[in-house]
Amino acid sequence: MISKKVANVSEALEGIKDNMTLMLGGFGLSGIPENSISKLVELNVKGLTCISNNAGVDNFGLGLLLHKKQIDKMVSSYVGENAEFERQMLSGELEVELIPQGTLAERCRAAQAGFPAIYTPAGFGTEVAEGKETREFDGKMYVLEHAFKADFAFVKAWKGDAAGNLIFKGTARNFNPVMCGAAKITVAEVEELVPVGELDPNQIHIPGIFVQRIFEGKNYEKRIEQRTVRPKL
Amino acid sequence: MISKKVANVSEALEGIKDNMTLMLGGFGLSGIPENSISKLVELNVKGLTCISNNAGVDNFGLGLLLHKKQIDKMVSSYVGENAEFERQMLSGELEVELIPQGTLAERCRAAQAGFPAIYTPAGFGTEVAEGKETREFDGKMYVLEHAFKADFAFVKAWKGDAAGNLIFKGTARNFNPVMCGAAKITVAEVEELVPVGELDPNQIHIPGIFVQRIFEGKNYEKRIEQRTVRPKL
Amino acid sequence: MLDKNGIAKRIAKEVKDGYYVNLGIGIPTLVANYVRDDIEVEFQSENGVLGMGPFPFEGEEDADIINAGKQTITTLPGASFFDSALSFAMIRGQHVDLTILGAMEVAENGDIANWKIPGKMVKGMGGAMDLVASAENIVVAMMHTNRAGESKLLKRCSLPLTGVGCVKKIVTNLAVIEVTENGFKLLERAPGVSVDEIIAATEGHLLVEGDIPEMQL
Amino acid sequence: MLDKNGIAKRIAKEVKDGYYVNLGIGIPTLVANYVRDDIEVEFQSENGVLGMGPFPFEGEEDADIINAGKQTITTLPGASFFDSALSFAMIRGQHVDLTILGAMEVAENGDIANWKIPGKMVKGMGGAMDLVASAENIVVAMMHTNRAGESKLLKRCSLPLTGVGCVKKIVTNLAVIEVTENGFKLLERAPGVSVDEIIAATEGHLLVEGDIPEMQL
Repeated sequence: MISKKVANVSEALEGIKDNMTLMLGGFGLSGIPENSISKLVELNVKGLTCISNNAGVDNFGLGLLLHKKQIDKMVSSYVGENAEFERQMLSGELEVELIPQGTLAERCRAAQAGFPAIYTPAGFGTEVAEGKETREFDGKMYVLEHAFKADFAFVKAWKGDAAGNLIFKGTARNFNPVMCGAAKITVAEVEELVPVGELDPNQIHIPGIFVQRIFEGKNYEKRIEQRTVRPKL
Repeated sequence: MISKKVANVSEALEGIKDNMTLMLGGFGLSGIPENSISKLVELNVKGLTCISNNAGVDNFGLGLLLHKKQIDKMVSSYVGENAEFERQMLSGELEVELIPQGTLAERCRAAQAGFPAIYTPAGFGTEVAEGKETREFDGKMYVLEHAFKADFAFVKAWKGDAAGNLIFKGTARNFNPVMCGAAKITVAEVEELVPVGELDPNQIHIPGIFVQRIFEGKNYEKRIEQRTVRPKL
Repeated sequence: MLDKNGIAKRIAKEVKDGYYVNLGIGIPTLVANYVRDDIEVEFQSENGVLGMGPFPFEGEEDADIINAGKQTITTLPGASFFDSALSFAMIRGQHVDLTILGAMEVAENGDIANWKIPGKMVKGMGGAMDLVASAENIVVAMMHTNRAGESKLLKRCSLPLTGVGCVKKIVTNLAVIEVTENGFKLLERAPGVSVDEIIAATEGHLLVEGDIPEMQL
Repeated sequence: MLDKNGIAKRIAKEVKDGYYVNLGIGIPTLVANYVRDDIEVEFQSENGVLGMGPFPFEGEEDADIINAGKQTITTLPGASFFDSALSFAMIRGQHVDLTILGAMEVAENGDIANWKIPGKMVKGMGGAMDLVASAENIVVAMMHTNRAGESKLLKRCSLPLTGVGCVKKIVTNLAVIEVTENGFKLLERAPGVSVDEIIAATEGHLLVEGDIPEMQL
């Protein structure tokens, strides 16, 4: 068994530098790599390009990096719910590339799986397709979208082991699996690091080969953006 | 919950006709849809095109269909271990399209996921790429391969429920998941059909949306091609 | 004239037995409340869940189980979780039968705009561009006019598009409208709304053929 | 001169600590038996398993747990199973560090042929075309000559290719050879084999620079 275990978040982020391109898992605030984000804030790396479906909220998630102006460019599909983000974008301080959510997922997967580019129907005929190759297959139009190139991918899983195997929970899974192995170095933080051999080989969502560093995270807040409930009967 | 449960293999194969294109899961004899294959033999449909990584052995798996000359064309990656196959192929009775194993998997996935085609490096510079579009990305050459179009996909899973959710076991998983939803109708046979709600939603390999018909199979032989063992100490 | 719940109620009639349905944020989310009890339907949310149930009971909400609107949800027996790639495989691969989403503008050729107001509001398209580019059956749920009273059913969209020629049906507070080769076609009037009111509120060309029935809710 | 196990033993020295390794059918399979005990290595098989262990004990074989050669196997702690798409994502995405496979022919430009003899034998390429098109580190394990005594290290392959310009190193019963820009380069001699014997058995151009050491096994 090849061990990917590192002692802590500091070791996990070794080699992070200004102007790097990062992938960050999560949908809204669900399944985001909280420990890695906190460390990025602390390290105060600047000029980052962040590929992430959302940009956090004003005081949590990627919003913390935006607040400190560590991000030069965001590649996302949805960036509502974030006033500081909107201000930086409309003022031109922050470059923003908005792309369809399914395209975001597949550009990650292409990087993970060694595909240079994919053809997707999403965005054809819209400004998303401007300047991009389009092509007809069987009477339907598609846009050519390229694999991402990133330096680090930060993902968050529910359980993991030293071999780097990961299991995600519920909808906190989202973009995390497709980002594993999609960057030069994939850092996985997990809620629980279990002994090797405890995870059922049949039920592993991401095999350790896609992960370079793994550690057990601390103090997860797991904030809820829209708490919707029914009254108890 | 939308039920996909059918009474038996006869109901599962309703609508099968001569000259159809079928996808069949399995690697070697591991994870093959044994019940569906037996029924195809019984129905004696002819002129089939079969997309399957292998072609079975002489007296089991797809070998049974070959023996009765029900197959006109095979699309596979590896067809050794089958004398009757070799005879039909070399005599020209059987048309054979051999493609790389990863290409086979991705052409299935493309059909499942709504991609018209993919660019893969596999086969560039070989006869597999003859007559196909090739293209350079970042200094490396790729071959354009198209999504499969199939009428039926026959897959075999370990456990499933009436909602069509599937869980596979060990390396019997192989091509089965990528064939689900890759044909007009996906038929899943399972070793055990469990009550809806018993499978952990977090551990389902293929959600029921990709499956049209499901039934519990009978009398699985699960033959081993190469029994390799160590003597017990 | 309908309120938002009325629109959702009418759209619920588009949901048939055996459908997998993707509901967008806003009015579409309300549709789930009005689907008939005697049919089987499963709701997909593009963040990675199939088989969504109602909101959780107070105190039982789980940060790891949300829908695409980031609302806490529950799942029903037979549900499954999956990653974003498989989720959009369901959408792009046309395994989802019906997509219901909101819009800022719809044009008489079926174009839709719902993700951006240049220089003013840019939330992003989320999964909407994948949904409208792939789905065979798209119903738009929206108010007939915007807050300024201007029609949202136009000859051509003025805002950046989300998708081209994709909308099949529109349900508003005033009417049910089909998008045909010849433009908008009025199918039903909301209770108490006249054909003339609908024509007046519709900038795009509106085909009115024969007697237009009132919606049955 | 080496036997098949000797070739496997020499190739095992190419396997470094922390490597994920894909072993082809035949001689490559034997490599696992000779990897040093003090390094950590994981074996991937393209039919969908990472972390393969030894063959099962008699009576414990499982039809659902096999390798790409269809042999019954076991798994080690930390192993995982996955589908064919994810398996080839590992291969195509260059997550596998070392690929060891057999060949019928290798050319001095790194071309390899190992899947077809026209009109005679057509087993298919299996995963080999994906492996050789993607892997950065490919070692070929084979006998230096075929059964007819003809060289398998050629100026140009005569059989249909599996991949172009991809082989980096060849270990045969006679020698270890590197594929360079200038053709084959002799690195090591098998025990008891002379440089002249290797030259005689090699049809392609063979660079011989300085003293050629004997393999250390």
